[in-house]
Amino acid sequence: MAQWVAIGVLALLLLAAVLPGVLAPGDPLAIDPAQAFLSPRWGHPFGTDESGRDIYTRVVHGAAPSLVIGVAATAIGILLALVLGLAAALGGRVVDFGVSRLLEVLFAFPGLLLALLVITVYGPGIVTSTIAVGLATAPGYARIIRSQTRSVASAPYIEAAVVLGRSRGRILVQHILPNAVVPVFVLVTLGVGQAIVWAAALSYLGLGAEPPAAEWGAMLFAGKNYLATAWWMTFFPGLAIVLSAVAATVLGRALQRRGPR
Amino acid sequence: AGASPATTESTPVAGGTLTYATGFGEPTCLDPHVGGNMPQALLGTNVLESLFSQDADGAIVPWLATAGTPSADGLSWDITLRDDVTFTDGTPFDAEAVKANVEHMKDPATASSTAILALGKVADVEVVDPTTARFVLSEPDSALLESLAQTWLAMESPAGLTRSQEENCEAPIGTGPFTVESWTKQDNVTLVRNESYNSSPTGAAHEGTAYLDKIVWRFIPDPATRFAALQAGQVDVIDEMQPDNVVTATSSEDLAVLQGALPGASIRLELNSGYAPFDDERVRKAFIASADVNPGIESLFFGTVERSYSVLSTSTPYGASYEDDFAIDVDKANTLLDEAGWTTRDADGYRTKDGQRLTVDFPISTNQSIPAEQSLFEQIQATTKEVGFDVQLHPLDLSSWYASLAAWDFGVTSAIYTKNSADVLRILYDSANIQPAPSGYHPNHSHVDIPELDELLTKAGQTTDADERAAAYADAQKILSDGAYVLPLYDHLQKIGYRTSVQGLSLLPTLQLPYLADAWVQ
Amino acid sequence: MSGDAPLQRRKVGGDSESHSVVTAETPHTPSRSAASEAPVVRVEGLRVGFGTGGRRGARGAAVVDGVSFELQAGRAVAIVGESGSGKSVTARALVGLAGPGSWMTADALEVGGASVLGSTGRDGIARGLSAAAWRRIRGRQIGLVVQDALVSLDPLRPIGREIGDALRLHTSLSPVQREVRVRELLESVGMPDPAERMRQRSGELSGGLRQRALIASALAADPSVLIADEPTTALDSTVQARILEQFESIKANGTGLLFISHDLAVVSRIADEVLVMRAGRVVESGPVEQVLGDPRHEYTKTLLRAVPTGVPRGVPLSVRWGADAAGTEPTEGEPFSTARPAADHPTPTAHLAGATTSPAVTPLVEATAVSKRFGSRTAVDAVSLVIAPGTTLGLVGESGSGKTTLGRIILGLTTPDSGTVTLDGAPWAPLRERDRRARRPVLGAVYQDALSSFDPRLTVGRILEDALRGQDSGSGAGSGADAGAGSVAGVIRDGVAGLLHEVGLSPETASARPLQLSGGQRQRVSIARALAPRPRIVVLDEPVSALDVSIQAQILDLLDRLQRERGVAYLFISHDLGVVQHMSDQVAVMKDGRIVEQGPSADVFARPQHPYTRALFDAAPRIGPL
Amino acid sequence: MTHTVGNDGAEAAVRAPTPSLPTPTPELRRSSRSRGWVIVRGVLLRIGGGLFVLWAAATLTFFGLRLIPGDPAQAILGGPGSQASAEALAQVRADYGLDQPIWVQYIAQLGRLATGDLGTSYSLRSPVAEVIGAQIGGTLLLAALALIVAWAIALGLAVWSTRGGRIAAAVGSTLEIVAAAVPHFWLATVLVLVFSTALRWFPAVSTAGPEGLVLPVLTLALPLAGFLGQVMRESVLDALSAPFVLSARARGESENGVRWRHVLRHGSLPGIALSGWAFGFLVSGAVVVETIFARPGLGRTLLNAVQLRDVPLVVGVVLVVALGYVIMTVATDAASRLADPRLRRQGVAL
Ligand SMILES: Nc1ncnc2c1ncn2[C@@H]1O[C@H](COP(=O)(O)OP(=O)(O)OP(=O)(O)O)[C@@H](O)[C@H]1O
Ligand SMILES: Nc1ncnc2c1ncn2[C@@H]1O[C@H](COP(=O)(O)OP(=O)(O)OP(=O)(O)O)[C@@H](O)[C@H]1O
Ligand SMILES: [Mg+2]
Ligand SMILES: [Mg+2]
Repeated sequence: MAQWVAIGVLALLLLAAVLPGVLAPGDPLAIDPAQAFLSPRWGHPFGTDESGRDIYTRVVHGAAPSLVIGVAATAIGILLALVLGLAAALGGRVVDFGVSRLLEVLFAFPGLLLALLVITVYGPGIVTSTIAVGLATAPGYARIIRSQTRSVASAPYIEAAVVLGRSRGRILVQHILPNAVVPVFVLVTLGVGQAIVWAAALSYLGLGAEPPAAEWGAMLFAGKNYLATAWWMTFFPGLAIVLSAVAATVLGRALQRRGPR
Repeated sequence: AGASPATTESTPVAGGTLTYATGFGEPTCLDPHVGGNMPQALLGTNVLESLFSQDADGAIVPWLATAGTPSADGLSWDITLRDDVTFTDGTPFDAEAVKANVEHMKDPATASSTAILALGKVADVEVVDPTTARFVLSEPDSALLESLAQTWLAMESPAGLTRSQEENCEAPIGTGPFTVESWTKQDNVTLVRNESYNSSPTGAAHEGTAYLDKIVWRFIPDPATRFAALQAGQVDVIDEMQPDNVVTATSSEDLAVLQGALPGASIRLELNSGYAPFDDERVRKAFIASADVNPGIESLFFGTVERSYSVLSTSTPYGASYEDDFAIDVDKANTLLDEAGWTTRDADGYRTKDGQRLTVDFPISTNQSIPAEQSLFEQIQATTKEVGFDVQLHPLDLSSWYASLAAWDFGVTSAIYTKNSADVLRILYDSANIQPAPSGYHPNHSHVDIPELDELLTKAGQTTDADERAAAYADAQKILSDGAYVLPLYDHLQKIGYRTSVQGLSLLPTLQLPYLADAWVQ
Repeated sequence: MSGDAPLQRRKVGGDSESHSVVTAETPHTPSRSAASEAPVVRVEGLRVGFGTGGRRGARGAAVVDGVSFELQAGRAVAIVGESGSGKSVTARALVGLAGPGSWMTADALEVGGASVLGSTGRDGIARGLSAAAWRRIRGRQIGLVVQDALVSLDPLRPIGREIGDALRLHTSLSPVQREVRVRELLESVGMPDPAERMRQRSGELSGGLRQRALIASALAADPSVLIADEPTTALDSTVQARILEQFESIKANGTGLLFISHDLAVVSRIADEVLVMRAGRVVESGPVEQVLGDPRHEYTKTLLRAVPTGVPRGVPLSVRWGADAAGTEPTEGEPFSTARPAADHPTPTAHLAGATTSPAVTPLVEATAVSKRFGSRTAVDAVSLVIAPGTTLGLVGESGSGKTTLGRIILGLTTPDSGTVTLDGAPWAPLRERDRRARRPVLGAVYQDALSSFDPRLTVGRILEDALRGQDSGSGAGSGADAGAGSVAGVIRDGVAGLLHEVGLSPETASARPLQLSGGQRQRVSIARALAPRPRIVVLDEPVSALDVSIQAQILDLLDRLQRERGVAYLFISHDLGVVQHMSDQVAVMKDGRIVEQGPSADVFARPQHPYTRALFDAAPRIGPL
Repeated sequence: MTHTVGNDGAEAAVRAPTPSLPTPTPELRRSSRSRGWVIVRGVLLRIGGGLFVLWAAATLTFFGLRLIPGDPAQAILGGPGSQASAEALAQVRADYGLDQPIWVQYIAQLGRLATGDLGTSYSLRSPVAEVIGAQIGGTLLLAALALIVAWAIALGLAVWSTRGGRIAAAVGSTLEIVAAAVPHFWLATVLVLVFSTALRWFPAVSTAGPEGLVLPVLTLALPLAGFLGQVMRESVLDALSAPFVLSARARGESENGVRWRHVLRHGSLPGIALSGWAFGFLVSGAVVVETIFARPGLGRTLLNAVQLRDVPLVVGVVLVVALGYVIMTVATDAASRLADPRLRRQGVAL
């Protein structure tokens, strides 16, 4: 049940990201100062913001950047983690030691601090915050991949393959990688939701997308100043973030439960 | 009138604690000689006192000094001092003290930036007698007394100044109504009443010691939180109010708002005329003719500010408005751009020339521009897009913002400059200030380089003849307006919200800073 | 608890005739006032099922279907039957713990003379007692030693506390008194160093000690009935023997014992009466001598025949289920061994080499003084052995004696610290894996845990294809019976079908994943995979210990047949003496990493020389009076 | 294996023991000498590893901050807006050794750090150690309270929702997932709006009294509780279906007894293991929470210091945080071993 709702939400999200015009034909950047700060009503279901832009339209159009950030950050994180995790798990003791120490160090940097440093070095913006989030999440994934790969590499069926006379390379390609990496796709699903939240946090600190981009975190950032008078400016983008993160998590968990044990 | 004291119906009562929450940030040093920024001035105003003050019209009035008289050639000023004032550490206030303060400000080790600039023409201070200090100038300075009225040039105990800078930063010693009791970093500074206070500025509601026992000066950077704290009664006074909160507060029984326009430059956009594309006057004019800000100012500020057409704040004398130069005219803008050679448009509707897009980089200091202002910039971005400008907004932290200004890496920006005289024009638009200070900062962001303007500003700064000065400033502002270097937006307002339980709150006119010696809590 | 209950021969199983199958709904039994002594447990027409019949809340089919028996004080009733026949559910139902979502009906269910059925709902389902009432029965009147002894103690709590819990719940002893009592209890179940052990957690104890602790906790509140669910299954034979002694003394103390096992030999030693269960029903019941000595029901006979102990080499253990066996279906619906010769009167079949291997034949595998240490512990200590082509070497020994390690050395998975292994006369270990690879097809392996030896992503078909593909194209095509497809892929596909056929699996199995197969089916796939490269020797590490007797019998027969048909040699590792005796030409007995005795199977079993071997054989239970 | 994954914290859940078959080891008592050596070696490895982490963190931060555009000398002179004179800048550069090659500065910095001298903050002009000393208390209090509250909520939710049937389970898991997905900043603003502005129950900014802690602690604790709850619930479920629970029930243990004596411990194991990761999560959260609630603390100090390019302060805070992380992982590891004897016998690497 829950996962179908989640799939529904994600499908809607995807539609909004790919064809925002279908759900919201308006221009997310069109200002109309005379229509500023309208509470939700007919014609503006989510209300309008300080420049009279329609929040519903902006939330719909915000799906694309948020999703792209989420997916790209997760992809960066996972790719980096794959390299590190696989190297550590399969590269022998020295490599494992080195990579494990590196991960240890990265872990000692709280995620936000790592992201902050990256952003201060390379300047704020969507690209940097995406990379920052990707970097910040990589160590976590890397550890999971490492332990996953190690447990796969020591699984009895690997020995069975050795007994059948398979070469190292063939075992790696045929058994270890697929079994170690496939569960990573579950991680991706779970990670996207978190990455969206992280990126929003950076935007919220004013370090993410540049205005007036219709990006959820940036909308929250703008809206927080009008919290007392225009709650809808923060509520709806916030809801979109929470909903997509929840949907991704629910789906990820469902996949995880279904996946091979 | 900037200094409208809050309603004073009931009789003042002594005692009590007032909690003030500032959004300006936490000073790194409480001694305003060091560096010299708004947070220091804000807090310093209640601890330290200046030689002069100003009245609501900007006229100089006595404070620790009783009078200031220039020599005929304008190259020296005799400042006479009160003889009955002592610093809170018991050191008497006299001409020696004034000399020590000026030396402290000018000492490179102090690393002053604001005070040292204001004292740029002061060569030396001579002690004529204990109550007379003579300021010897290198060239005439008509704004000397205004400069001395600023909190950044406030008087501190010479004994205190001989302490290490660290100690002096912790708790500067002045003559003011309160003294610094303690400073918990990132949380609050606690001020307690100076029981022997006797030097209220002219225009104060009462003489003698302050009513409040204690002030807790808190730092709450987030405006929404700050206002929530005010609403919840956790704090009594807040500054840097958001426009929508001003509206909420005004309509609330428990809350009230005190406003005043900060002196100096108005909030304005400065067009970087030194580099493309704004090195072309036609492009600047097209930008100004298409940047429609009035509807935004109305809606974003909820009627709390008025559109300004002057580079100078309304609380600063000699401001001149040239409203016609800023009329919106899209056709004119298009024509101008066509003339300037920006004839083609790309797929996104932006104008191009030689394959280059008409891009205008707009670094925004998130520390200096309040959110409503940033929204207004977004609206400028949207309206100028119609004629083909691609304005790119870059919200930056203070360091990055300064860095991009220093590199001239911007088309337009908005900077605050608070100074209590029209001399601010010289600082902002004299060609000398295109050259950066050693730190890389150049106040002349518009890159205005007009010898005629430099001359006018120098003249205005030196003459003691008021009419001559007014004329010079008017001409100077006309030049700026004609050349479309600046787009004035509105006055930089000091917006103080307070609970109605607080009485007697006022703004000291010099820099429109809250003055708490007259305040009491019910 | 009265320990003086007269031993009373009573037929268990209610009204059901011993030769017939209990019908689904036992007719209402007239009260049997004849019973002179009230039984401590009386069960009549017990049916238990789980609410998983598809839709939510729907009632699923009964997994225990009309079970009836009585248990007297000081007596032991055993329930035997294959895995999944409902033994554990029956036991748990007696304490109201059949499982979440279960339902229960019964004509009578009495503990200590009082009904525990509670009120019965309109649907006929017993509501059971209130939670509080159950708690007075559990532990106090019925002690339950649940299955999976190894994980039935909380690993985070000292066993002393776990045992003390029963005292805390059912007695008013002070904590200090409880501690004293716990020590006594541990002592009484033969726990060494009870004072020290009671402070240890289950992870620090061996399986046998854990089992004892569990028994102590079940006995703590001095219940009149002790239910022991497979209490010896996970233990090796010497430990098992000690635990069984324990139960005997418990019984002698007057406690009624309900003993559950699938091991008939164990049962014959401990039980007075036996219930044979199959698919939730009691198919036969009665005194142990009668049921095991003179079984009436086909199923019981099959079970007995499946026990390998004492069955000579080459005699098939399993028979195909005859359609005549009333109310039964073929096991797992497998087309079992259609190719088999008449199975009802099996005769020993000659083996290729048999026990008469002449030393002239070059040994297939020869290990010379191999040793392997792990840290400070020597797992294999200067072991030498020889396996001749086409013969089976059985390797027995208690847990931890190094059997698996030795097997892995021979497989080339573990490098010996010293000593050498030759394969086919050529050096094999130690050697670099790269140099070994080409000769890998000579060796196959079948593991105890078949499931984890398969890549979980692959289907059976893929697994076998992969195993076939290892060799030169074409030559791996199974028995080659119906070869003829042109392409390599076709050959391999045929090869897969051939392999499946050979191990008695239907061709459809190829599309299944190992996870979807039963334990027996998995083991067959595992064997098929081992055979695919046409090995000349297969190392079998406990290949049947995870299976129940009937399936075990089928697998053993299969292995036997393949050996005859293909002439492969086996290194057969097991801790089950009966299995080893049945399978081996030669036997080696391991203890603490050394081979203490080695020789032809018949000799060793008939005249064990080494005292350890003798102890091992003595400890092994055999079916009683047979 | 069923790996509980879901976020960067889930890795710890992987390490968390599942209540499954521990293989019985026949030999249980090792010689005490080798055991002693193992412990000493473990401690040495840990200390070495910890030092390495600190060194690497300092190095990364040092060079990282040097990549940032902006002149440290300016930062020292009161920020980039200061119109400091050329002499003042030169003076400062010489004073702070900023005119030296970068690796000389690096060595010097390391040397100072090695002697425990964290240097002087550029922006606050007081010793970094002092600044951190003044700020750390608030953050630690906040983090510790948040951790405790998160634990209580997570465990309570896990135990409650595995008891009350399907609906409770669905509600429980939904709450956990939503809590874990709610960003701190949004939660904080919503909490302030509801509990401070509207209901006026709790103050919006920190106060001296305990009431000022309620909202910040909740803001930090709720998302954490969501994460912890997800893992804890899995292990509660695992424990509930474990044979030892059946065994306990068969002993006559009540439902409450089963939960208190058995399930709760198993449920809390992954929580303990995750607490090291939670530390990082809380520090990240503290940056946001301290800013919003105007609480003094390390998080806010750090944010300001990064923005002001205050290298010594940033390095100092990073080191303290890294040290906290190292201590936290050692502590949670020890706590895990204490709570779960199964871990004691397996040598778990640092
Ligand atoms: N909690 C449960 N929910 C659903 N079905 C169950 C449950 N417990 C047992 N069953 C089913 O009931 C049947 C009988 O199981 P039971 O555990 O009594 O078998 P058993 O005879 O003890 O087997 P084994 O020898 O393997 O222990 C099996 O088909 C099993 O799948
Ligand atoms: N990889 C390993 N690392 C450390 N010790 C090991 C390893 N493999 C086996 N051992 C130890 O070597 C000894 C022999 O183990 P082995 O598995 O060969 O025994 P076994 O006879 O097969 O026992 P079982 O009947 O329980 O399977 C045991 O004490 C075991 O703990
Ligand atoms: Mg069972
Ligand atoms: Mg073994």
